[in-house]
Amino acid sequence: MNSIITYREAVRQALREAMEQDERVFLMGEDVGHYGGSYAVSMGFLALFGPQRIIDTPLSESAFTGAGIGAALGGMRPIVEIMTVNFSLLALDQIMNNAATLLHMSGGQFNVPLVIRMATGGGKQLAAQHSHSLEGWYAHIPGLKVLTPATIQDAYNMLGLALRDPDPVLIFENSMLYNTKGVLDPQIQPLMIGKARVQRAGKDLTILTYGISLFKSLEAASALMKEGIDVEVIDLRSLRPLDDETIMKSVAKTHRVLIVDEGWKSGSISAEIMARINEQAFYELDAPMQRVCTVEVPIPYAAHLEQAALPQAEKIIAMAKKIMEKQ
Amino acid sequence: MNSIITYREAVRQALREAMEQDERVFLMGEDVGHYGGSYAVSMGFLALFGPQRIIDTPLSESAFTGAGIGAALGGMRPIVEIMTVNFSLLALDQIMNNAATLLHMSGGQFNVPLVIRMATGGGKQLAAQHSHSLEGWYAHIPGLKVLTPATIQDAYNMLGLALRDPDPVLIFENSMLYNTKGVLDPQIQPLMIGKARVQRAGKDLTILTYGISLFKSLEAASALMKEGIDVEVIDLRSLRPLDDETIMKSVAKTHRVLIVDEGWKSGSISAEIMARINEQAFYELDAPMQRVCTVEVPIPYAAHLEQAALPQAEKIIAMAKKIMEKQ
Amino acid sequence: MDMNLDLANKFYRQMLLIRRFEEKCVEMYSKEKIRGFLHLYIGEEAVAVGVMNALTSDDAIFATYREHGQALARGVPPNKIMAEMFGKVQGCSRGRGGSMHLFDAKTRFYGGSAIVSGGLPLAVGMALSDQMMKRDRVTVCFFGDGAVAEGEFHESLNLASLWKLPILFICENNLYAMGTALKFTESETNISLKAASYRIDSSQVDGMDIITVAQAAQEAVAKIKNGNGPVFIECLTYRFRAHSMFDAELYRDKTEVAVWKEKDPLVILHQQWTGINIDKYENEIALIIDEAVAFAENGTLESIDDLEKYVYSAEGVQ
Amino acid sequence: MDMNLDLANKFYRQMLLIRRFEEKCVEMYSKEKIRGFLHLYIGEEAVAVGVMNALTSDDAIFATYREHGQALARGVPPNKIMAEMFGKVQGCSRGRGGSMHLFDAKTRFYGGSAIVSGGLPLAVGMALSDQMMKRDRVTVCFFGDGAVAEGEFHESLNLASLWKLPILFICENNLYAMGTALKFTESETNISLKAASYRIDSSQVDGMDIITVAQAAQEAVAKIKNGNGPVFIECLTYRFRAHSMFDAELYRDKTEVAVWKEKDPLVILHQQWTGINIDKYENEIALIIDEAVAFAENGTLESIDDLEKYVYSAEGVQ
Ligand SMILES: Cc1ncc(C[n+]2csc(CCOP(=O)(O)OP(=O)(O)O)c2C)c(N)n1
Ligand SMILES: Cc1ncc(C[n+]2csc(CCOP(=O)(O)OP(=O)(O)O)c2C)c(N)n1
Ligand SMILES: [Mg+2]
Ligand SMILES: [Mg+2]
Repeated sequence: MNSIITYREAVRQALREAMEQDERVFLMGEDVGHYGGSYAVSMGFLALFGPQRIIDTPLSESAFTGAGIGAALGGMRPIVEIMTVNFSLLALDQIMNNAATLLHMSGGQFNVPLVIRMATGGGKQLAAQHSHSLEGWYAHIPGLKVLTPATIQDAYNMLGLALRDPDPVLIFENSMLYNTKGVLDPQIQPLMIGKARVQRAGKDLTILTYGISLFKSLEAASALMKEGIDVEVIDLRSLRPLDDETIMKSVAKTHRVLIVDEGWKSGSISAEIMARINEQAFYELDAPMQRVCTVEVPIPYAAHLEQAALPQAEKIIAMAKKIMEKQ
Repeated sequence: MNSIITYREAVRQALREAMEQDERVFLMGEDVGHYGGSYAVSMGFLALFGPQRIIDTPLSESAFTGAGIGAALGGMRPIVEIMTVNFSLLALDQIMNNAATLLHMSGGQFNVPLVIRMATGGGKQLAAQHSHSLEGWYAHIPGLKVLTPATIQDAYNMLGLALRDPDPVLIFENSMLYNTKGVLDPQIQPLMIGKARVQRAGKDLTILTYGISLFKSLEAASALMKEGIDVEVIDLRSLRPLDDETIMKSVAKTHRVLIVDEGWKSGSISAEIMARINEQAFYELDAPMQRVCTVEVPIPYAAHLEQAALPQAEKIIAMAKKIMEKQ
Repeated sequence: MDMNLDLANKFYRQMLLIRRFEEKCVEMYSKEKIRGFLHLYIGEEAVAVGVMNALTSDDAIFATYREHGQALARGVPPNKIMAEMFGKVQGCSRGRGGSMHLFDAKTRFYGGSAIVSGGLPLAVGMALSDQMMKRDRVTVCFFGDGAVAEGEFHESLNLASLWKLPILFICENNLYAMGTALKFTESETNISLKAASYRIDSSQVDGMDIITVAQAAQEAVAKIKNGNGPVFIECLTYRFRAHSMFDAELYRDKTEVAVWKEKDPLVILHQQWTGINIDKYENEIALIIDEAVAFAENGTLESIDDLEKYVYSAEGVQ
Repeated sequence: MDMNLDLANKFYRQMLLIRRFEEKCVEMYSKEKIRGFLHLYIGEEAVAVGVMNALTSDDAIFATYREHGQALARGVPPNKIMAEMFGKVQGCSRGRGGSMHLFDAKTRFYGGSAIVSGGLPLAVGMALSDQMMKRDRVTVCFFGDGAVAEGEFHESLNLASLWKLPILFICENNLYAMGTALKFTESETNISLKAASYRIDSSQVDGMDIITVAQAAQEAVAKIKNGNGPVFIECLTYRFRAHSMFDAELYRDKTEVAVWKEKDPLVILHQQWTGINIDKYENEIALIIDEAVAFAENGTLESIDDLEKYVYSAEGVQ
């Protein structure tokens, strides 16, 4: 039955159902229990599932992430919540050197069915140490899958997809999305990991994006339509693997590409997408590809500076027009 | 006076001179003292400079890297040696959240004149946890500078450049290079941070590379010359900042681009360079740009698998020919 | 430490300044003048004020995201702090830091750090530089009970003790890390014992009683200046307010809060030193705070053109 | 534990297997059959063999890059270990792991980890899964004295103690982390005291005496199986060889090495149990090792086409 709910509620519901359906699933992280989750995603779950399955951890990102890997090796289906991506740097050794390597290093003996959820993104005036968007950066690491749910449907579906995956999956939830609303159809067949979705069809220009930037891009697309520019907007959904097929198909249709992404520009996932289009669809391009990313600064506190640093619909519109001017 | 020395000796000499010339300089890291440095770079320095300036640290990558930042704030010029890049993941929080942000976050009050040296790269059959090439990945982070000395001259010069820089500089020394030999002219005016160097002039194709891949690229270029393909090889030297000017100039000359880099392909610095060329020199391109990177696997131990994973002259040659075939 | 009415007055005034300043911050937060995270120090004032009393202007301070108290007690001008939270260029971090990242070179206030435990290694490094340069200085590092579980706590304490660094660790044990009680996060809840296991001179003190804190801090600084290495003080304290402005406080009892409020450091000090002229300070401080708000209001915004300034040092700086 | 000649024979044989196996490895390294890092366990055999004796096949093991001893004592087939070091597909990690990454699902041998302290959190998680699944199992985690300085050591011990997990921590204190002596890296060099500060049942034992180690391990496993939470044993031991094949050993005295060599665990056991039939085992083991080398030599190389296999699980695996 369809319902209109928030992104938070969608993640909550997926979590609750996963825990109800599979005893092996548990949630572990800072403040997921008594506090109810720093973004209130697991509010009330401690009472529902008990402290064995909703585990408040000490501030020990490395050890509890590693413990999630160990528990996955032990047959559980742990969901590790790293409060925000900013703190995941403390757990990077476990993520890159253990979670991502164990299967290969052991010659296929030990897979790691671990799900790590983290909030990501800027926009709340939390300044330089609390506003990173590193999902694209994480997508560099072989052995991991990186999901970025933008829609309510994906916020719900991706957790289940990740839990059914035999390998480590990172889910990045943009913290600005938790209060957004949309339709959830719990019966819908989830779109697989690694598949992008054409969120808006168009013929003049392809915008490739994910997460919060999807909505900025859709807003820009509406505005551009009024000026006669018909934009196709693609929600990448998964940054690793990337859906080359859907990307190239759209490029072959529109011949013009704009990528919108909240990571810092240099070394962003946008660069990787440009590289692939160049490699796979160079002759389809009618103009240089462009990108709108975050300005390369530690995100400042002041609202006007922070907003200036982040991608915005206006920047997307301006860039789209620039692309259309080229012959 | 020119001399022919090893890469190791070049770094040693630069270190020794820096410590002799500036009291504020000290070296800190695991096994830099009694052991003499895991790659023997500081062999004998403990006796020379004493335990106050050649500090054997416990295995505490995060704390001693952070202590380097603190000491830099306190007016010292610390050189932190992280034994290899693989262990730097444990210090990433300090590097990204402190070293890279303090200046901006404090509104310009506190700069961090810290140098971090680390060995990088694969090729020694050290397997998945000891063979990372993450220099390109680090180049994503604003606030840092990322240097990758390939030549003997740069191995010597870059340490001094980094020490004179007011901001945090990461120097990546490919461990396969320590025993290589070349000419050092200590009098030469060092090429600035952020400047690439045309290592071999050519007209048909530009190879952009750095570190160990420079030599594989030069080898490929020689072989290609015999087949009538005249390759320009550029040593990027600095991955952040990148020298767009030198890159675009070469592209405008050759119109064909190959990037060779030891990072994993997706999200590599190669992708960023492709993105920039696409943005800044799209109309100069006569063919799709290509890249030879490391295959996206945790590096395996077995020699034949490891070598198959890493960039090699043969792969570079094959890719160069493929590029030349396009009209 | 010779306790006397002058000192009691000074302590009271500083604590009151923090209290009233933060109450104003809450008001400004409701008015959306201040945004982002806002972590209040109310209830814990005795710790910052007591510790700062032991320092000279040469000493250095590293604090957490809950650092208004430390900044004010250290003498960072209230105007600049308020302007910072308003995001103005006149702020102590030019509006780039906000509540969690107050910085002030003049008073050697090194922030304002929002990664729990992330400041400890920096403080260790600063103390190392003092030792190397043979400077007669102390570095003070504040952190919460939550930081104790982080690996960096352990690594930093070990380094400090091993190298006998001139550093004072102040653990503000307010019993909770966000909504998680200490008993859920530490197998040994006596944090001073944990510190002692690194062979660090360590003690646990009543962090609600400023005289006790000040005394302990003064003795600690004296020991440190004697070259005996680090000292660790665990201050037992309590935050009267929510963790931040987004906290429903479901994890603790109202009665627990009420019991601790009876130990209000301002009240306790006044009970001991009834001669403190509260009214005078209330008036003075009201003026200071009004001025801070006005200063912040009148402040200007950094030009967006300068967004990328300070990512790297200006050329020529060394 | 009832010590008797049978057990002494078993211990001796296992220790001798490790000793001779590793001596062969050195030979194979010189012949360039084995490459990469090679960290020898020679001198420390009593620890692995003594501890493994206390385990059942249900228990799990996490070790370091210096793990040939653990793997052999656990029963990972010598053939597969040698083949692994030769980089052959018949190796216990299909040649992908090498000396530092021996894995074997059958004996629940979870590696082989080359990041110092990186295995501790994994072991904690495994023990957590056992506790959750109410499985009567123990997880054993081996690590060196060097790991103690890492933040992950601290975080992991705290979690294990806090959650009362069924885990046995075995610290192989061989006094050095590469070339850095423990006294240069720890403010408290008694590691068992550090562990005790987490309220973990902790002791320090003579790691050169296998009977002592085996006794301690057996008692520890019994306690753990009683649900009393983790146990920590610090084994005082010594590596007779260099850290790895690239080590000039400038950091320690020849005399120190000589003194420790007098405590050779094989010699000590033989002194206590003179009835051990050394010659028989030498012969048996020589055959085993010859076979292992032959097996490794005859092994085949993974096809390069399969390089990317095992980066992700095959489709359909759950
Ligand atoms: C490494 C890290 N993990 C998580 C957080 C989120 N967080 C912010 S404050 C906090 C609680 C810290 O508690 P404590 O150290 O006791 O300080 P208090 O807030 O009580 O003063 C948490 C979990 C963080 N900022 N940094
Ligand atoms: C995190 C990390 N830092 C550094 C290294 C390099 N390294 C490998 S072994 C070693 C020494 C470890 O000593 P210890 O834990 O005592 O074990 P031992 O080798 O003595 O058995 C070091 C520094 C590493 N592998 N991992
Ligand atoms: Mg607290
Ligand atoms: Mg050791």
